[in-house]
Amino acid sequence: MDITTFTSKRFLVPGLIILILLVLLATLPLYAPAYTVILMASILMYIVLTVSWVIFSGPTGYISLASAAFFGVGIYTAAILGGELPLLIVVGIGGLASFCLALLVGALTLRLKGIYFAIFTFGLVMLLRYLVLWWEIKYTLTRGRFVIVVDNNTIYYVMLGIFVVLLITAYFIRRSKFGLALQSIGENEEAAAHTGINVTMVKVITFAISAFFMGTAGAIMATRWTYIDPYIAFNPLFSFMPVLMAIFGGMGQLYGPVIGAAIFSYLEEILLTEFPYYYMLIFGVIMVVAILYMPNGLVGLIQKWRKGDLGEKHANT
Amino acid sequence: MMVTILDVVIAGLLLGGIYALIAMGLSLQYGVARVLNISHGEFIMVGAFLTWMLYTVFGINPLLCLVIVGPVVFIIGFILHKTLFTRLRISSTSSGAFESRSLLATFGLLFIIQNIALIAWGAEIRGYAYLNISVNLGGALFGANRLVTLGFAIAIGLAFYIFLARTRMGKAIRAAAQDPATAGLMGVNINQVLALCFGFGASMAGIAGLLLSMCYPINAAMGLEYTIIAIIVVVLGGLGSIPGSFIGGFILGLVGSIVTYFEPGLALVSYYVIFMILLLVRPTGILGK
Amino acid sequence: MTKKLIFSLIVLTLVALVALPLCSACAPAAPAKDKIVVGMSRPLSGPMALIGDSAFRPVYETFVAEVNADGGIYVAEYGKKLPIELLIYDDKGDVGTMTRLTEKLILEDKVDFLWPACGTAFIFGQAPIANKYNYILLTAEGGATTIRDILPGLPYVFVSLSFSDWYQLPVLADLLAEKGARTAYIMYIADLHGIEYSGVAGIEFPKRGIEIVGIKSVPPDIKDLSPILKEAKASNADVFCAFAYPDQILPATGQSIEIGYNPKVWLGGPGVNFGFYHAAFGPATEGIMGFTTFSRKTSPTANELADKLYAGKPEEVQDWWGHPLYWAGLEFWKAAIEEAGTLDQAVIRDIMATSTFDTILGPTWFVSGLMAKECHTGEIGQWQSGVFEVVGPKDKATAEFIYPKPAWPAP
Amino acid sequence: MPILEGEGVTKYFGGLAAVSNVDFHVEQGEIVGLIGPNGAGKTTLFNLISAALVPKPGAIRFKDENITGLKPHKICRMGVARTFQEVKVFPNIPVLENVLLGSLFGTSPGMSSADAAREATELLEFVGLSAVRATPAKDLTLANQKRLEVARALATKPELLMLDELMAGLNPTEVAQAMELVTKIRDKGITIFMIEHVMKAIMSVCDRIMVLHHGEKIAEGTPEEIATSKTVIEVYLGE
Repeated sequence: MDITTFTSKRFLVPGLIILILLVLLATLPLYAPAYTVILMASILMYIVLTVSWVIFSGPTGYISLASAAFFGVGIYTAAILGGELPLLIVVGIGGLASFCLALLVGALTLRLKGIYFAIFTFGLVMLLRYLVLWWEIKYTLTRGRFVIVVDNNTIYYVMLGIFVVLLITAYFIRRSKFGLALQSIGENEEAAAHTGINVTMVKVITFAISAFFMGTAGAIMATRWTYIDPYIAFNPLFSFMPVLMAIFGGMGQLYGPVIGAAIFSYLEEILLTEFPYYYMLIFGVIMVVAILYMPNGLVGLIQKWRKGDLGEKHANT
Repeated sequence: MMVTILDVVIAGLLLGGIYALIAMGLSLQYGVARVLNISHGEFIMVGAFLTWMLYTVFGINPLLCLVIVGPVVFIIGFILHKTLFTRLRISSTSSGAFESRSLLATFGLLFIIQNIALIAWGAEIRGYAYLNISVNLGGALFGANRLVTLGFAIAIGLAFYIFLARTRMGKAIRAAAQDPATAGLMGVNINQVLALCFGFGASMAGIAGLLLSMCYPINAAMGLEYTIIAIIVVVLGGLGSIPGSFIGGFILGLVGSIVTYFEPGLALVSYYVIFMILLLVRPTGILGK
Repeated sequence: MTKKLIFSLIVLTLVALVALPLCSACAPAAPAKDKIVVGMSRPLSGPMALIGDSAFRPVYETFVAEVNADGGIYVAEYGKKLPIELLIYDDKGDVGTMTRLTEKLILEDKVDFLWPACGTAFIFGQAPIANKYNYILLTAEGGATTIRDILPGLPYVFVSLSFSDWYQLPVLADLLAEKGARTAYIMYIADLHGIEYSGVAGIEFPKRGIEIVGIKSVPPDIKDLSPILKEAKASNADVFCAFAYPDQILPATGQSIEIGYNPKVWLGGPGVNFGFYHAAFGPATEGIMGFTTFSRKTSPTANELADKLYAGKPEEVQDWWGHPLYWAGLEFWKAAIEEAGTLDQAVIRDIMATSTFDTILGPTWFVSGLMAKECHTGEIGQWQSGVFEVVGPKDKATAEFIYPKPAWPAP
Repeated sequence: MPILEGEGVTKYFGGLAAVSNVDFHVEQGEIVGLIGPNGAGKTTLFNLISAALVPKPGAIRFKDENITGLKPHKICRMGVARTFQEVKVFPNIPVLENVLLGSLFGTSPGMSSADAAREATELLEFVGLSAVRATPAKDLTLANQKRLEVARALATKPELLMLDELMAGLNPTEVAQAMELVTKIRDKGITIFMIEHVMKAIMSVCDRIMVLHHGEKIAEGTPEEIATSKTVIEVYLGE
């Protein structure tokens, strides 16, 4: 096989498939029932959270549990500014606010290693939750806010837009020297620093980029929830879910977290509606079994199956 | 004024004792078995519900329940480690991989145990009155149940500390905590030791639940809240250190009690502020290496 | 080649994701009506489960069983009785999930009616959605002054629960003033419920000459309340109010006993009104006050309902404040459907907004979306010899208000 | 003119001085060896120079510029590269990309990726790793991982290369190859500062040798001088 056909095949076929998928997704509100659009927006939200999480935590190995904090900052931005500014600007500000918070937190905490970093970032979520609660009670004399209601299709398209921009960003980070630097930091931070990589800057910037997308997702999702308060906005669930989904999908490839989040959130929807009384039980059992038998997530499973497939072919020739 | 200070300090110490109790089991499980057990609070919940059931249905004195709750929860933990975590440990390529996989597995356990409890005991909030009589400590009044809790926390901590320091099994556990591979080479049955440790951790959680149920209402979903407190205390005090759990617990309890006295709205904020500052200043906890 | 495989797998997954709900939506249209499907998104798991469960099993399940045992609700349009079928989803106590599942019930399952989610914040989230699709929403566990302000914009939303100035605290203030209480200390949870109750008390108490000598908010999740109780004790106020939820009311009670804090009035809510409160503290509950709707002595129908809901069940399931109101709301809803003779939401809504029906409470009607306060058969309750008696308002009382509260029993 | 200079460099760990008041200098184009018994503070000194640690007190100058307290990546970009006593390659990254990282982020971070790739390929050839360019670094033998580290360090285009026990754990053939590599690097005009335990190697390639003992510099001189120095012999025999 010569190189040109190889490259053209390599890029053309997946490119075409991605294009078809995008067109399918972009036209979803035209052919799908209204609820499918709502469900897809929610699934996309989980995908966005998971892929954003993987941008930073995947290559560096720093397990961040701050997702809910960035998501929540986006939610509060929408609640405060929702009525005052155009939707897209609100979404952008939500992202920027999270971005700034991540710069600050990142600069402070990225020297923490392993479990300490994870717990610190989780502490951030809880700190914000109680701080905002205290602030609201003490100074605004209320708790919680109504958020402007936005048409479901608009929410879907904004979420889809965030998803596409995020995937492109994630793809280019992965392919760029920046991505290589990130990976080297995850493999050996000291050596990376001595190879001329400004590890602090690379980490903090990536952390902030990842937070940006979480913030935008929060800002748009808040408009679907119509009413929010600190407990709703800073819900630790949104810190844990991206981690679970990413590991379920496998982080070796970009598509891992995407299908991980998609399948995970769809599974959750089915369990919540079909087996409401046993949702947690079944979900828990699936999680334990998946961890036991799929150590590298869905990606690992696919690669294993692929290897087996290839091995067979070699044996035949 | 003196009584107020005494009040606040004793309240903080009593609260700290409960926190230490909650944290010890987790500290052991993470410090030795390297399982950051997110379902830790679920074991506390199980212990609390068992006690509630034994007391309200069979009329067994909650403190006597210790001899039932402790072993029962120990067995659950031991079996879980033997079946689930040992398998995970063996099939993981690195200790880092094991840590993240076992963390996820405990997440699954949280879901499973909580749902079973919901089915078995219902979602209602439960409570019973036991030993809530007041005791006068130098002018400050406190519930006897809280003092009993603190006493038990210290007794259990001491007993376990001595067990670790003095017995053969304790030494094996400490060796396993330091370096499982070498300990394995030295003839320690590492799987057995880790499973025992996990079981002890679970059992401590169960006993913590027993004591908590005497002071606070319980419900099937209460676990995660206690897990979070336990994690904070463990990180404050240093992973895997029993005295650390007490120091962490007392710090948190005192800070909570003092801040609650001035501005209750900031009590929880203060927990996280003190925790995050400490983590930045001493990333390995107060007694950590 | 391998890449292609992976991508086709992704495609399959995504297509499946898109197509699966599509298929379920394409299911053949339901045949002629033979049942009324009611959809609910409830916190069956998670931290909210305890609140959701306390109303769900006793009230909704009993109501559905009773109606169906009778053949169902008679709808003239179909010329027959239609049984109720419940379609329940678990929102795991997450507002985001609840809003999504509510739209699923409406859009995909096309349920005939929506019954409410659980909790004030959840009702706030759900009400605009239900109203958007013109679905009647008769809320139950939750509702507060905040929702009253937005009700004019939500014609499909009805609120059955009584609350602070509707009409509990004015009644409470009257009772206290009459007995000569002069001072009050208020502890409230840092959420809408607490803010609202402490705010209303701040208006109603001084109006009747009761001075508020101390007020503290506590965040949820704080269970060691002894510092606040000690401060309350030091303030020597006649009245102690704890406007919080059961998970704080229970420890607040226990800790009051521990530190020997025995004010002339100890009032807490919601929490005191539940059977599990009495189950937990037994004789120590004597004289403790809370919010209520009725007791067995209110009327024969009240007694009948109590039998229906609680006979043969553990004491824990009782809720003397909420249950009668939720039940009355359901009866009202059923009566409105039968009156309308159709399942058309708009028609039923108009009937609900303008008609009076007999319920467990007696004649019941709604005033601009709120159940009229005249329908309430009680506002303030007090535990007396193991019964949560109605002590206010006086014309609806089932027992004399005991003031001051007796001492805590000796251990 | 010395390319690297240290003045009164000191580092305490707790109450213990790991490096104590050490003055040193490395001249342009030299190969300087650093020897001493285990725990003498050699690696600590390297860490102080490459900024993994900050000396207190003391000053270190590179090309007459004070570099004390700078971040490691800054020092690397100024032209000081190093390898590690315990190999620190990026285990799951292919060999070529390991080197590429050095080219991309070293002294000339603006380099286009095509140029960087070409340079990395050349360096792999230079150290003799062309055949395994696509293998993840963790699958290489120890000797090859060490060469990879050298290639990665060279990719940052340093003027000073610090080698921390390059030959430890290698067999005699590999040691000979490594010695040859060191000379080849010097021939490119790169100054070398190396810690080494393999005496044969250090004696034959170094122009000058420094001896550390208990964190203090106890001797300095040509290989011949060191080999005959009484103090040095005492230290080594006394061990």
